[in-house]
Amino acid sequence: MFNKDIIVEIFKEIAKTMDENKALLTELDAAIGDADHGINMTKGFTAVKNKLESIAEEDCSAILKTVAMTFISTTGGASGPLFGTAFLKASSSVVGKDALSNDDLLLLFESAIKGIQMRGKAQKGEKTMLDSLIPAYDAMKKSLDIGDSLIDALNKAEIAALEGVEFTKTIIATKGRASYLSERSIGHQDPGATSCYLILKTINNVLKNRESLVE
Amino acid sequence: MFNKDIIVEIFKEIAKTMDENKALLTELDAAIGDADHGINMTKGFTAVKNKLESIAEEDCSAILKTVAMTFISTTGGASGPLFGTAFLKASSSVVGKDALSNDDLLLLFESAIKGIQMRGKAQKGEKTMLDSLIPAYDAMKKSLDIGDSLIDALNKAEIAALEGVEFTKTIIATKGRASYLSERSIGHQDPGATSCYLILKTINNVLKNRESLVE
Amino acid sequence: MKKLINNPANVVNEMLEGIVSAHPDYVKRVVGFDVLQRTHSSKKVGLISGGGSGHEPSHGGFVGKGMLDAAVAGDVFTSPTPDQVFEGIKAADNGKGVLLVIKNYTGDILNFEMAAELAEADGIKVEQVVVNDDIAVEDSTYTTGRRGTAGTVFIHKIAGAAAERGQNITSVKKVAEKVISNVRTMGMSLSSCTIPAVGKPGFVLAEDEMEIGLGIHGEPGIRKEKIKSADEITSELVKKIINDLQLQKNDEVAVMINGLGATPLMELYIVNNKVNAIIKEMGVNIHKTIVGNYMTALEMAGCSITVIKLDAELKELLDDVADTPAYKQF
Amino acid sequence: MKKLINNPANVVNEMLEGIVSAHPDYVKRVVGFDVLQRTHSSKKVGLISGGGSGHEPSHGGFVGKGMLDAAVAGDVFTSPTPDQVFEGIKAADNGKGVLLVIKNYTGDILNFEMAAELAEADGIKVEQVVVNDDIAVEDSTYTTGRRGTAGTVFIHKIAGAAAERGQNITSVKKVAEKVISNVRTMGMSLSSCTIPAVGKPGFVLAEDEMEIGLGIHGEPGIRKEKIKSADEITSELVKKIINDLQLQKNDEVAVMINGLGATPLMELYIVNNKVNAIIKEMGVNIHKTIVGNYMTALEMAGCSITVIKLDAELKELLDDVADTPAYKQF
Ligand SMILES: Nc1ncnc2c1ncn2[C@@H]1O[C@H](COP(=O)(O)OP(=O)(O)O)[C@@H](O)[C@H]1O
Ligand SMILES: Nc1ncnc2c1ncn2[C@@H]1O[C@H](COP(=O)(O)OP(=O)(O)O)[C@@H](O)[C@H]1O
Ligand SMILES: [Mg+2]
Ligand SMILES: [Mg+2]
Ligand SMILES: [Mg+2]
Ligand SMILES: [Mg+2]
Repeated sequence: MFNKDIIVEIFKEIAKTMDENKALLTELDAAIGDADHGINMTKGFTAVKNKLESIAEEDCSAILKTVAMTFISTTGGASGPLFGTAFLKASSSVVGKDALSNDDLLLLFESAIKGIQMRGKAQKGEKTMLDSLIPAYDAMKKSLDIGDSLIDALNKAEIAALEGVEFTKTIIATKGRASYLSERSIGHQDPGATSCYLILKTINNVLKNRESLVE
Repeated sequence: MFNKDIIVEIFKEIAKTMDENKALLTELDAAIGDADHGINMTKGFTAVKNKLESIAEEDCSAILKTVAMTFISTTGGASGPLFGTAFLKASSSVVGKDALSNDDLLLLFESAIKGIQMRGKAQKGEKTMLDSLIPAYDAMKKSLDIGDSLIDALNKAEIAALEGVEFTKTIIATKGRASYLSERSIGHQDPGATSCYLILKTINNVLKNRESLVE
Repeated sequence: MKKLINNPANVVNEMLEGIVSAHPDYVKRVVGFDVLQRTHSSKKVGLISGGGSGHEPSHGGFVGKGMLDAAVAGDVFTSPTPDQVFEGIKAADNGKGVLLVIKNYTGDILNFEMAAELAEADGIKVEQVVVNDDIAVEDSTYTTGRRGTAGTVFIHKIAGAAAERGQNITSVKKVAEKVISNVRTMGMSLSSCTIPAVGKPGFVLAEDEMEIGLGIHGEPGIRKEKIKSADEITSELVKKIINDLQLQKNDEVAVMINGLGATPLMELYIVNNKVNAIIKEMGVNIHKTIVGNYMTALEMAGCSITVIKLDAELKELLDDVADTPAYKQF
Repeated sequence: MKKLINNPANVVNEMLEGIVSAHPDYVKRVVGFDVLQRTHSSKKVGLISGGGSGHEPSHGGFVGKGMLDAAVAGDVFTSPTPDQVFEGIKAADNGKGVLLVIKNYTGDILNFEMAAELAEADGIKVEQVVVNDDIAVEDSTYTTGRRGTAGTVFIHKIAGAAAERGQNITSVKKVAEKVISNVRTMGMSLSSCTIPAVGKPGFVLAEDEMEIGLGIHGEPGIRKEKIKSADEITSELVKKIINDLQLQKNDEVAVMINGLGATPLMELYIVNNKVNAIIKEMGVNIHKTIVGNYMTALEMAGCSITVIKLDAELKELLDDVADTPAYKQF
């Protein structure tokens, strides 16, 4: 059901989403960082998109690995290595597969988060991308555990991610550039958490679209 | 009639006038120069004023010499040496005198102008202080020649100086900082010509005041 | 946004070309990469630094004798990618190992770390130090910690001298770490700056406001307040540094008054006048003072003050000859 | 007006104190005057320069080995008074005569001239040269003529080297005159600047405007126009210089890309990238390029480009060692 075509399509759509949200992400970063998060994400995912044609024939793992390497070698900043490592670990978790089961997807998501944590040494609650990703993963897992469909599970993940983004407004940053602001970081939402929410939302939209085509 | 007391009073009043017109002169200089003419004139004449107490007992020439040296050593810029030299030459023209006749005053004025021309190598029509001074001198001389009172002569000089200031708006600067602007200097009135007009006007006011006190 | 640029997307490339054509005796470009490398390399431990662009003359300006062997330039305010840094490491390597001077930013650390992994896999001996001289932010093991700012220039100078003297990588690293533990910086700004690709300033200050404790990326500081006199501002910054360094009478220091990009040298010297007075009054000896634009944030107006506590070793190395485009010492 | 200052009336004094305390090995202050003098003088022709303040590092930053012996600082943008310059001349005199390097402004000329008269009356041999490198203004015998701007730094460097070599005052003056007749500058700005005592900018530019051909005193230029790309602006400035200098294939030049105070080094290097391309394409050899803030106008944003045509003598002198706070050459 979740095959490599979808992965390719998802990354194309993510590139579009980032481009549309470039100004928003940059503005969020201007408030508590260095005003480049929108630029970084657009740069990385545009490079990924441009690479996709040449790799669409590979398996899921190979596709994700290329995505990772492309992202790492074009983005820079904190998000380059963090998202890059996430994709790299995701890639390693699905070696040799042309399609992914729900369990595969959960493992992939978990591996991605672990990759980010290995690189960035951050926990939930430090006002980073993890604050939308971890709740999203938890919600997805719980939803699949109780037998929900993938679409429903991803819907719940998206909602949890958005709540996570909202939550970042209430806390002090202790990791990343925003940590230099101490108390002044309160009241602002984290750009990286926001882009992770946008990614989840995009994945969801792609799936919903496919679903409706099938029906 | 024109004794050294008046000279001392005149310089006190000039200091006041410059202070009141500091912003105006600076603004005029900002348009075609380097925005410091008001500062320069205030600096110079304030120093002169502060020096006056200690020299009020000297003769006219000595007073003017101290004025000159004080002005030269505090003002800087183009106006420092130009006004300074004017006062120096004026001083040399009235050596040993405690009071000045109308002829003395004419000679003093002429010497001052010649001093400026010697230093600055400028002619009338180059958009400098000479454009208010020379017409003023000419008007004063002509007026005294036809038998006008000093007050009347100075009144005519003041009017001529103001016309000279107006005239500077119509011409291109070929001397001083404004000359770097070429055509762009047209339409702006010359700061130095303006301060010379203000000086004449102040002299006039001092005399008129005395007159009215006498009457 | 008013800038003397062509296309925001090309600023780093054109700048690097401009540096190389201005200083061909000092630096050359690693073909195809945003890396400047010493024109004349020598058999010594390599020193490499880098980070986002926009901090010029950092870091390319410090490539040369007695300082860096290579500098890697990321996009404006964005740390360079691992492959760029890897290329820099290769350029700096003369077989004696390479020391990476990293400023403490998540992005810099992660990208340089990944590059170090690539280099090690390639058989290059790599060591790293992380500069965290900015005391605006409280330090804590649970946070990202303090930023690396202008103090980095002292690492380049002093560790660079150690490498130039032929010390091995272990002792060059030790020297660098000694500098790091003895250098502190604190900054302030009067205006923000604009990343070319963004087109508008990172923050806005009113005509009577300043930011205290800001970094070098157009990010806000720790506090916004009403502007004060140079002496008052300087006193606050210096006193914080003195406390943090626990400076004592008879200590010996070097000082850097660093302009953030748009600050007239006149103002930096006015600041130095006060810094000098405060430090000398304590009975602390100022061995050397450096005043100018060394670690900038594009066209930001403001300055940072850096103080390094010197011992005999650091002092001697600081005094060693250096010859780079942006820092020369006889 | 946002400035890191205390009292507008004290900026020059505090700056001079800040310079002296930063660079005691290079400069000391003539007590009671706004004059900086070489800390270690030597028996050679003295070179003195100066003018209004606000152009830092000009001129005090160039006092030192191989350049100036003394520099006189007037108020901001106001040439110093004759008694100050006279004191500078005395400080620069080592019995071999003193060469005055004067920029072509009425104020500078008149005040330096009067000082020269005082010095001559005092038995000091004094010679003068007048720098007029700025080609923005058309030259004419009936006008004040062209201004002296960034090209002045080349006079300091090259005539300074001649003096340091022990040449007598006649030949040092001849060298200075040769430099003057071979150096040309043209500038532009993106913003104005504010004299501390005035408190508001000399002119105002809209967000999309620039001034072409302006000087270094916050004065307007010869033309206000819509801002263009760095390459377009650079081409216009350089081509004007090339024409005026009548540069030919196989000529040899040195180039200075000078920041006016608030221009990021990144932009200066982007400008240099284009300058370099244009000049090299002509088959002209660039012997040396200097990029940085050398002759500024407080916090003005913009730059000037200076080109000097070199012959064997000028080239050799340009390459001589110089060691001053603001300009060092090995
Ligand atoms: N240690 C970390 N772990 C996880 N995410 C982090 C960490 N540090 C920063 N981030 C994320 O990175 C985002 C900033 O990314 P970006 O602006 O692209 O990089 P930079 O901070 O280098 O400019 C933050 O909003 C935050 O979500
Ligand atoms: N050569 C000259 N002869 C006479 N007056 C001159 C000459 N050059 C300049 N001036 C006068 O000096 C005025 C400018 O004075 P000021 O602003 O104090 O000096 P600066 O130009 O040095 O800043 C001009 O407005 C002009 O009237
Ligand atoms: Mg960022
Ligand atoms: Mg003026
Ligand atoms: Mg960044
Ligand atoms: Mg002036």
